[in-house]
Amino acid sequence: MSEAQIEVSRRGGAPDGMAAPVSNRMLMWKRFMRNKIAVVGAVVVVLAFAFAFLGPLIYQTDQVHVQLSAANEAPSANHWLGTDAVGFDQLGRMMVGGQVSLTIGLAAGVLATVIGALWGSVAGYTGGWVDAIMMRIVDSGIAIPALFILLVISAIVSPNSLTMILVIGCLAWLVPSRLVRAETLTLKSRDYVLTLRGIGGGHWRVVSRHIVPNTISTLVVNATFQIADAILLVAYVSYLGMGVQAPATDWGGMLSAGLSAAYSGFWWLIIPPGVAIILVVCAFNAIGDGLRDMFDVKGR
Amino acid sequence: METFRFILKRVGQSVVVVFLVTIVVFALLHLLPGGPARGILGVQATPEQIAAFKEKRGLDEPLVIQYLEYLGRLLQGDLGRSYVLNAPVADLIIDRLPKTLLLSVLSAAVGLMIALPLGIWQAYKRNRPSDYVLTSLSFVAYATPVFFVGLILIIVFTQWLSWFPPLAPRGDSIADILSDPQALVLPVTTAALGIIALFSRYMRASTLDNLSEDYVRTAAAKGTSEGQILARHVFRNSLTSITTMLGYYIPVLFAGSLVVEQLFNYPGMGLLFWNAAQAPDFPVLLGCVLIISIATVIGSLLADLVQVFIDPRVRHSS
Amino acid sequence: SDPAESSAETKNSVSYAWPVSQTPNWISPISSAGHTSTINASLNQVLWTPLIEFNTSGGSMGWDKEASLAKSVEFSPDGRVATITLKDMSWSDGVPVTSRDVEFWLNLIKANKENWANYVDGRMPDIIKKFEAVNSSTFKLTFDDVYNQDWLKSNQLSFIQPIPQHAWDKKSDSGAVGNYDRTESGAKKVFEYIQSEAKDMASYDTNPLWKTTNGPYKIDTFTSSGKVVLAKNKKYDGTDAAHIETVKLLPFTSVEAEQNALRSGELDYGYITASAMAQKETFEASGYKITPKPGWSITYMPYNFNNPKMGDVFSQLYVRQAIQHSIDQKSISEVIWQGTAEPGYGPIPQGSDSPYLSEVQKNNPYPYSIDKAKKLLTSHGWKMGSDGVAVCSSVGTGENECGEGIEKGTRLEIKLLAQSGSTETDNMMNEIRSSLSKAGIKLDVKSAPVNSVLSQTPRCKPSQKQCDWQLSFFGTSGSWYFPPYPTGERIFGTDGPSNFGHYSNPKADRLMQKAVSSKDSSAMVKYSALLAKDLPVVWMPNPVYQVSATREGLKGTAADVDEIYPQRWHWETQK
Amino acid sequence: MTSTTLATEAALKIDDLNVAFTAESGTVPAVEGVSLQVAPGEVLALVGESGSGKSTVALTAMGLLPSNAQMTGNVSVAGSTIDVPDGRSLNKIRGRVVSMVFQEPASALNPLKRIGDQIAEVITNHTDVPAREAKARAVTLLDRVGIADPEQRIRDYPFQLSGGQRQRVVIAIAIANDPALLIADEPTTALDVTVQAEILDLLRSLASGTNTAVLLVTHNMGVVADFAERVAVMLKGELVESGQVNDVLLHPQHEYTRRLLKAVPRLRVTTDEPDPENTNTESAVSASEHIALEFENVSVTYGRGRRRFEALKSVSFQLPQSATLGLVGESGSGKSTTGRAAIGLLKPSAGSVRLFNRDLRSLPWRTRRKFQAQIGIVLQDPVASLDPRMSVMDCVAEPLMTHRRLSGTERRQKVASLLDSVHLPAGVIRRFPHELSGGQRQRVSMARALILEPRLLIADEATSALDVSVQASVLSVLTELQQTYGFACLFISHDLAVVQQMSQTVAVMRRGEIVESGPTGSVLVNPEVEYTRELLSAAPVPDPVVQKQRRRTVEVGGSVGQ
Ligand SMILES: Nc1ncnc2c1ncn2[C@@H]1O[C@H](COP(=O)(O)OP(=O)(O)OP(=O)(O)O)[C@@H](O)[C@H]1O
Ligand SMILES: Nc1ncnc2c1ncn2[C@@H]1O[C@H](COP(=O)(O)OP(=O)(O)OP(=O)(O)O)[C@@H](O)[C@H]1O
Ligand SMILES: [Mg+2]
Ligand SMILES: [Mg+2]
Repeated sequence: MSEAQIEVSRRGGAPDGMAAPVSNRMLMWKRFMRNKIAVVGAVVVVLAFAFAFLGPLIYQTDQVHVQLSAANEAPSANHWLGTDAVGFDQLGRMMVGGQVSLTIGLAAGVLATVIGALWGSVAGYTGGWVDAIMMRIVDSGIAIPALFILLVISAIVSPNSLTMILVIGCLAWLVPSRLVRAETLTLKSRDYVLTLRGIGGGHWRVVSRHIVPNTISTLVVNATFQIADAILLVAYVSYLGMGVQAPATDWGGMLSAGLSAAYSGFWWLIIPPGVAIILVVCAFNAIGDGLRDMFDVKGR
Repeated sequence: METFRFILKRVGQSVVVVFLVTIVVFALLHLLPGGPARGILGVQATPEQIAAFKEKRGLDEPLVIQYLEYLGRLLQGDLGRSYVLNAPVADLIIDRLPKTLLLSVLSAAVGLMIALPLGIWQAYKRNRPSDYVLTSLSFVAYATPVFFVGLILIIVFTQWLSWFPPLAPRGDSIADILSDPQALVLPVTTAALGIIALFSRYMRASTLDNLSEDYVRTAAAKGTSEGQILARHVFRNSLTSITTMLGYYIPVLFAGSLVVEQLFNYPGMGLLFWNAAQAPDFPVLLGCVLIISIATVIGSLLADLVQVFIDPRVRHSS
Repeated sequence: SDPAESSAETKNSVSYAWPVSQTPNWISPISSAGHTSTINASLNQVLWTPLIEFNTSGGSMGWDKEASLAKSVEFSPDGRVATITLKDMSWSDGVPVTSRDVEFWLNLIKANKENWANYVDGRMPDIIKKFEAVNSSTFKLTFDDVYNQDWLKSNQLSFIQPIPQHAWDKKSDSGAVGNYDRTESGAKKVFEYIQSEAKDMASYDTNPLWKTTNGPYKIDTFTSSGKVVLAKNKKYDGTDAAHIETVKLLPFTSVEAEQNALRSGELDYGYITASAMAQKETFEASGYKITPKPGWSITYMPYNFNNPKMGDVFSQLYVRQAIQHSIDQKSISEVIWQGTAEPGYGPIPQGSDSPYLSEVQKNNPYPYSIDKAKKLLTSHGWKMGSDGVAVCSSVGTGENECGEGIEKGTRLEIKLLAQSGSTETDNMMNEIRSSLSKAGIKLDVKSAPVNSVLSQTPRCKPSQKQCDWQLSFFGTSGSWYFPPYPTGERIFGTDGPSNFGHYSNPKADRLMQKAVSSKDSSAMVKYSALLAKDLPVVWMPNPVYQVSATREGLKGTAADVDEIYPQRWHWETQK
Repeated sequence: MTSTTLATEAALKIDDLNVAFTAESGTVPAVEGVSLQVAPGEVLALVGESGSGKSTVALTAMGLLPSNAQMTGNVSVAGSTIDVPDGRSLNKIRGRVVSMVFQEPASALNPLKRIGDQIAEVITNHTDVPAREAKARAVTLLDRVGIADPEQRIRDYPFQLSGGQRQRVVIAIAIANDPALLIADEPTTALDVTVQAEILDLLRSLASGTNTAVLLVTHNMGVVADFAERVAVMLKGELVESGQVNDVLLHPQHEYTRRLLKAVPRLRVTTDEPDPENTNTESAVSASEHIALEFENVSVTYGRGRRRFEALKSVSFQLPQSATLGLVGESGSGKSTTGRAAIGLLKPSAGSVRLFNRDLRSLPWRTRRKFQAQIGIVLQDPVASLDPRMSVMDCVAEPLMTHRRLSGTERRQKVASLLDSVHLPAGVIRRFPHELSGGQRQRVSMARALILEPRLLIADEATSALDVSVQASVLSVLTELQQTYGFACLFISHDLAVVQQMSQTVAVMRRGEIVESGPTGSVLVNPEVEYTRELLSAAPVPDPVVQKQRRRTVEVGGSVGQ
C-alpha cells in the first residue's frame, strides 16, 4: 500500500449551482461493472439459470423413471455425464437439480429478506417495549440451532420445493431483521423524517416513503448473500437427509448421494454438483459484493 | 459502575432469551408427529411397554404441565435422563461438550489467526491481483459445503498422501485428545476453513471501513507508517465489529461441528444432538438446544464484553 | 501406521467396529425396555453364559451348544415338563453355577415381568407353572400348556439367563446376600437394586456386581463414548473359551468414518455399506475379506388396512397383487443393494435354508411384471387417467369391479413413509415409485428417520388422526428380526402388537396358533405359503444385517450376525 | 531531502501547484496554478468558498493527497520537497517538520486509544525516547495546550473529552515536535464560539512562542481578522488575491473577495453602529397580539431513571404572528430540543406548548393534523434534510401529499411556483438531492416548508452548514418569503450575527434555560447577563481593526479563556 492510499474522507458539498454531470443510474452501473469478480458472478448466475431452465429443452432426458439396468454408467455419447445409481442421466439430473436449488435459493433468500425487513423495520420504527420483545425473539431465534427447527419442520411437512422455501425462509430472516432494524433506527431520526412527522405525516407515510426505500439497497445486497446461503443450506439439508423427495432432487442431494460413491471412482456423480454449488454460491456472493459497491452500503 | 449496569442488563436480556428458547423448543418438540415412545422402544415393543414408557416420562400429561415440570426440574439443575442412552443428560453433556468446545475453540483460534491477518492483507492490497486471488479463494472456501471439504481433505491427505490419519483422536479426556495432535489436523482444518473464508471477508471490509476514518489520516499526519497504522490503530478498531460477528457465529460453528464430528468420528455435542433428534430423545434434545442457546447467548454476551474491553465508549453509551 | 508392527500386535488383539452410531448402554443381563439393542445382547452373552443360545453358526439357525450353559433339554412325553441339565461351570469367584441361579432369575422375572423388556403377555415367564430343582445342576420346568418344542427351546427357554444368586441376591450395595428373591416383595427389591446399578454406566468397569461373571470375556474398560475393551476371562471353565487376549470394540459416528478407518487399516473387523460393494476389490486388495451377513429377518412394508382413504383399496387382494407384481426384487437386490440383499416373498426368512420355508414362498407367486399389474387393475374396473394414475371407474363388488368400499373416482395414489438416512433405501424407493407409476399407481414417498417412521406407524382405528399413514417402510437393515423359531403372530396375527396395519386373516391366525401350540412344525410351512400368497404386507428384498469386512487371517467370525461371538475369533496361525 | 531547516528559508513554499482528482464522473481539477509562501512565524489564512481547493492545498503540503489525485508543481516544507510517491521519507517529515490540525475533533482521534498514547506516538515516531519519557512529554504537552490535570487526563479516552479538549489534544499532537509548519484546516468550525475563541488563542500563543509558521484554512472571516497576518483568497482552485490581512479585509481588490466579505454576516457590537442588514422592522413585535407559538414553563426530559436528563427547564416565551424569534446559545444548551418540543415531536414533562393558542397534544388526531399543516420546518443539515431517494419534485410535494388532495398537474404547478419563489431554476425539479449543491438543497427544504403556506416556520440551524456566500443568499430568500407570506419564525442558530440579522427578538439559552431575552437590538448589544456577554465577546468580528480593539478590551477584562 502506498502512502496515498490511505483514504482521506471527503466532505463539503458542491458549490451552489453545480449539477452532477453523470446520471445516478449510469454511475451505479459503472461502479458495478468495475467490480470484475461481480461481473463474472452475474454471468455465472445467468448461465446457471439458462442451463437449468433452458437446458432440458435441448438435452432431453427422462428424469421420472429410473432405469436400474443403466445404473452408474461412465460418461458416454448417450449420457454425456454418465448415469447415477438408479440410472438417471446425470447431465439431465444436473438440470433438474439446478432448477430446484436455484428456485429454492432465490425464493428462500428473497422470502427471508422480506420477513426480516418487515420484522426489523416494525421493531426499529416502533421502538420501546415492542422493539425489545421483537428483538428478544430474534435473539432466541438465533440462539436455537437452525438444525433443530429444520428437523422438526421437516418431520411435520413433506419436503418439496415449496416447503423448503418456507422452511429456509423462516430460518434465515433473523440476520436481515437485525440489519434492517439498525438501519431503521438511524433512519427514523433523520431530519427528513422528523420534518415529515412535525408537519403531521403519519407513520404509514414515513415507513412507506422513507424507511422502506432507504433500506432497499441494504436489503438487495443482503438478499444476494441470503440467496447464496440458502443454496448452501439446501445442500446441507439434503446431506442430512431432509431434502426434496425423489424424483425431484437438488445439487446438494446429488452431491451427498455422489459422495457415498467417492471411492468407487464415479467422479461424474460428485464433481458436477460440487462444482455447480460452489460456482453459483460464489457467484451470488460476488454479485452481492458488487451490489454493495454499487449502492455503497455497508452490509452483512 | 456503568459497565456493571450494562452487563446486568445484558445478562437479564440473556435470561429472557434462554427462557424463550425453552418455551419454543418445548412447543416444537411436541409438534413432532407420533411422539418418541414407539421409535425408541422399537418395532417389537408391546403396547403395554409403550404405555409404561409414556406414563413414566409424563408424556401423557398436558403440554403445559409437562413444560412447567420440566422448568421446575431445570431450575433445580436437573436436565433429566436420556430416553435412549441410559445416562443423565447432564452427564452426557459434561462428557461431550468439552470435546466439541475443544474442536470449536481450536478451529476458531486457528481460523481467526489466519483470517484476521489475511483480511488485513487484502485490505492493504485492495483491488490488486493478490486481493482478487484471495477474495476468490475465500469465496470458494465459503461456498464449499463442509461435508465436501472434509471428504476432499480426507481423500487427499489420508488416501493419497497418508500424511494424517482419517479419524480424530479417540481419547476420552481433553489431555488424551491433545496428545494426538496429528489426528486433530484434518478435523480442525475442515472446521477452520469456513471461518477463514468468512472472517477474512469481514476483516477486509472492517479494515477498509476503518482505513477511511479520520483518525487514520491523523495518524498519517503524525508520520506513522502504513504498517504501523494498520497494526497500532486499524487492527484493534476493526476487531470490534468482528467480535460481534463471532458471538453470532457460535450456532453456525456448532452446526459445522456436527458434520465434522460425523466425518472424523469424534463423538461431541453435534452428534449427541443429531442422534437425539433421530430418536427423538426429548431430554437430550432439550438439553442440547439449551446448552447451545446458552452458549450462543454467552457468546454474544462475551462479544459485548470484549467490545467493552476494546471499546471504552460502549461502557458509557449503551 | 507400520503394517509389520501392527500385524505383530494384532496377533493377540482384535479391534472391531460397533454398528454406526450405536454404543452399548446396558450391562445387566436382565434386559430393560429401550435398551434392547443387539450390541447390548452381544456384550451380555460374552459376559454371562446364556442357558440356551441359538445362532447360525452351524450354517442354519440352530442351538449352539458350545455357547450355552445347558447340557441337555429333555421333554416329558406329554410335553408339559422339561428337564434341563447344566454344564459344570463356575462363576468368576469360583462358586459353581447351579440350578439356584436359574431359579433366582426366574423369581426376579416373575415378580417384575412388566419391567422386563422381553415380556409378552401369555409368554415367558407366564407359561412356566412350576420350577423344581432336581439337584444343583438339574432342574425341571412345568408348563401351563402343550407347546411346540422347537418354539419352546428357541423362543422361550432361550430367554433364561442364569445369574449369580450368591452375589446378587441383595437389596443394596452393602446389604447382605440372602434368599430375598423367594418372596415377591424381596424379588422386587433385588430386581430394582440390580437394574438401578445398571443405570450408572460410569461404573460398568468398576462395579463389583458386574465382576461376577461366567462368560469367556470380562470387561477391561468401558467408556461412556462406547469404547469397550474386553479381556480374556482367565477363570473361564466352559466349553467356549476365548482365543484372543484383548478385544477392542470401537464406536463410530458414521459409515464414512468407519470405512475410512478400514481403508487406513485401523480396524481388524468392520463393515461396509452395500454401495461400497463396488469397491470390494479395493478392500480385498488391502487385506480384507468382505462377507455379507444376512440376518434372520424379513423386510416388508405394512399396509394400513384401517386408513380411512386407502384401507378399502388395500383390502382388495388384486390391488396388493398388482403392487407386489410391480416390485422388481431381483434388480433391486442386485443393482441397488449390490447383491447384498435377498429377495423375500413371504413371512419366513429366506437368507438361509430352513425347514419352515414353503415352496410357494420360495418360488415367488408374484414375479415382477408391470403388464400383469396393469392387467389386474384394468380387469377390476380401474382406468388409467391422463396423468398415468389409475382411477376406479366401475364401482361394485363384482368380478370385474373395484370392490367393496371403493368409490368412483378413487385414485390409486399411495403415501409412503420411508426410513431415511440410507442411499440404498432412497434409491430403492425411487425405483419402486418409478415401477408403480408405470403400473398406474402413484407413490408419494416421504422419508424420515426410522424412529420417526415407527412412531408415525401406529396401530390405529380409522377414526383416529394418526391413522393417516398408508404404507410404511422401516427395513433398511431388515424390518423384523425373528427369534430362532420364526412365528409371525406378533406381526401378522389379528391382535399382534406389531401388526401395525391391522391385517386380519382368521386362517392365518389359526395356522400361527398351531405353529406354537402343536408339536408338529408343518403348520409353519402352510403359514409360509398362505401369507406369501395373501400379501399381508408388501414383501421386499431383505438387506443383510451387515456386510462384514474382516482382516485376512481373522477366523471364527461365521457365527456373528447381529450378535457377535468374539470368543470364537482367532488369528490364523501360519501367515 | 531532509535538509536542516534554515531560518531564512520559507516554512512552506508552493510553486505552481496543480491538483486534479480522477473521480467516477471524470477528472476534477481542484487546484490550478497556486503559488504561495509562508515565512517562519507567520500566520497565513487561506479563505474561499467551499470546494475552492483550500483543503487540497493543505493536504498537498502534508503529502496526504488521496490516491486518485494527480499533482504537478513543487511543494517544499522547510526545504524538504513533498513528493507523494515517496512514502518513507514523508513519514520522517510528517509530525516533525510539518503537522496538521484537522477540522473535526470528534473523529480525528482514534476512539479506542488513550490520548496519552496517541500523543506519545508522534514523539516516538520521530525521536528515540523510551516510552516513559514520551509519556512524560505527553503530559507536558497537555499542560501546554491548557488541559488541566494532565497526569490524569493522559489516561482518558477521546470520548471522555469535550470537543474543545479534543481539539487541544490534536493540537498537542501537532506541536509535539515543534514543527516548522503547522497546518490547521478549519480547526474551529465544529466548535462553539466560546471554545473556538479559546482554541484560536492557544494556536496564536503557540505560534508566536516557537516561531512556527501557520497555514490556517478557514471560511470564517472573523477568525481571519482575529488571527492571521496575511490572507490568501481562493476561488475555484485558483488564488485570486493575497496580502496583509488589513489590506485584503478592509480594501479588497478582487471582485470575488468583495462579494465574499459582503456576504459575511456582521455582528453589531456597539449601539452606534448602523444596522443596514436587518430588514425586519421592530414595529412588527408590537403589531401582533396573535401568538403563533407559546412556551409556558416547558420542561423536557430525556431518558429514564438514572439517565434522566432535563434538557429544558421551565422555558417560557412567546412568538407573535409574523415575527421572528432568534434562539441562541452554546452547543447542548437546548435549542434544538426547544424546536422539537414546538412541533410536538417531544412531549413536555411539564408546562404547555401552545401553537396558535392550542395545545396540540390535547387535540384529537384529525384536528391536530390540521394544525400541524400550518407548520413549516427547515433543519440544519442540507444533506440529511432531504431523502436521497426522492426527486426534488417529490420532496417538495410531500406535505401536499400528506395534507391536500391535488391532481398531478396542480401539484406540479404549485411546486414549480414555490421553487421559483426560492429562486431555484425550474430545471432542478427532476433532480435528486445529491445532484444539488448545499445551498440549493437548503432552498428545496425551504420550498417544502412553505408549500402549505404555514403560519409558523421552525428553522433549526437552517444555514449553519452553508458557505457564507450561500448562507447570505439563503437568508435573503428567507427574509423575502417572510415578507410575502407573513409567517412567524423560530430561528435557531448559534451564529449571533445571523440571529441579529434575522430576528426582532432573541432568547439566549444556557443549560436548558433562557437566561436572557428581549429585543435583538438591546440583548445582543447591551447584554445584561454575563453569559451573553461572554458569547458576544467570543464571536470574532470580520474586521481586523475592530477585532483587535475588542481583543484588547477583553484581555484587559480577562474574561475569555479558561
Ligand atoms: N478525493 C477526492 N476525489 C475527488 N474530488 C475531490 C476529492 N477531494 C476533493 N475533491 C474535489 O476537489 C475540489 C476542492 O476540494 P477541497 O476539499 O480542497 O475544497 P475546500 O476549499 O477545502 O472546501 P471546504 O470549504 O468545503 O472544505 C472540490 O470540488 C472537491 O469536490
Ligand atoms: N435523544 C436524546 N436523549 C438524551 N439526551 C439528549 C437527546 N437529545 C439531546 N439530548 C441532550 O439534551 C441537551 C440539549 O440538546 P439540544 O440538541 O437541544 O442542544 P442544542 O442547543 O440544539 O445544541 P447544538 O447547538 O449542538 O445543536 C444536550 O445536552 C443533549 O446532549
Ligand atoms: Mg476543506
Ligand atoms: Mg441543535
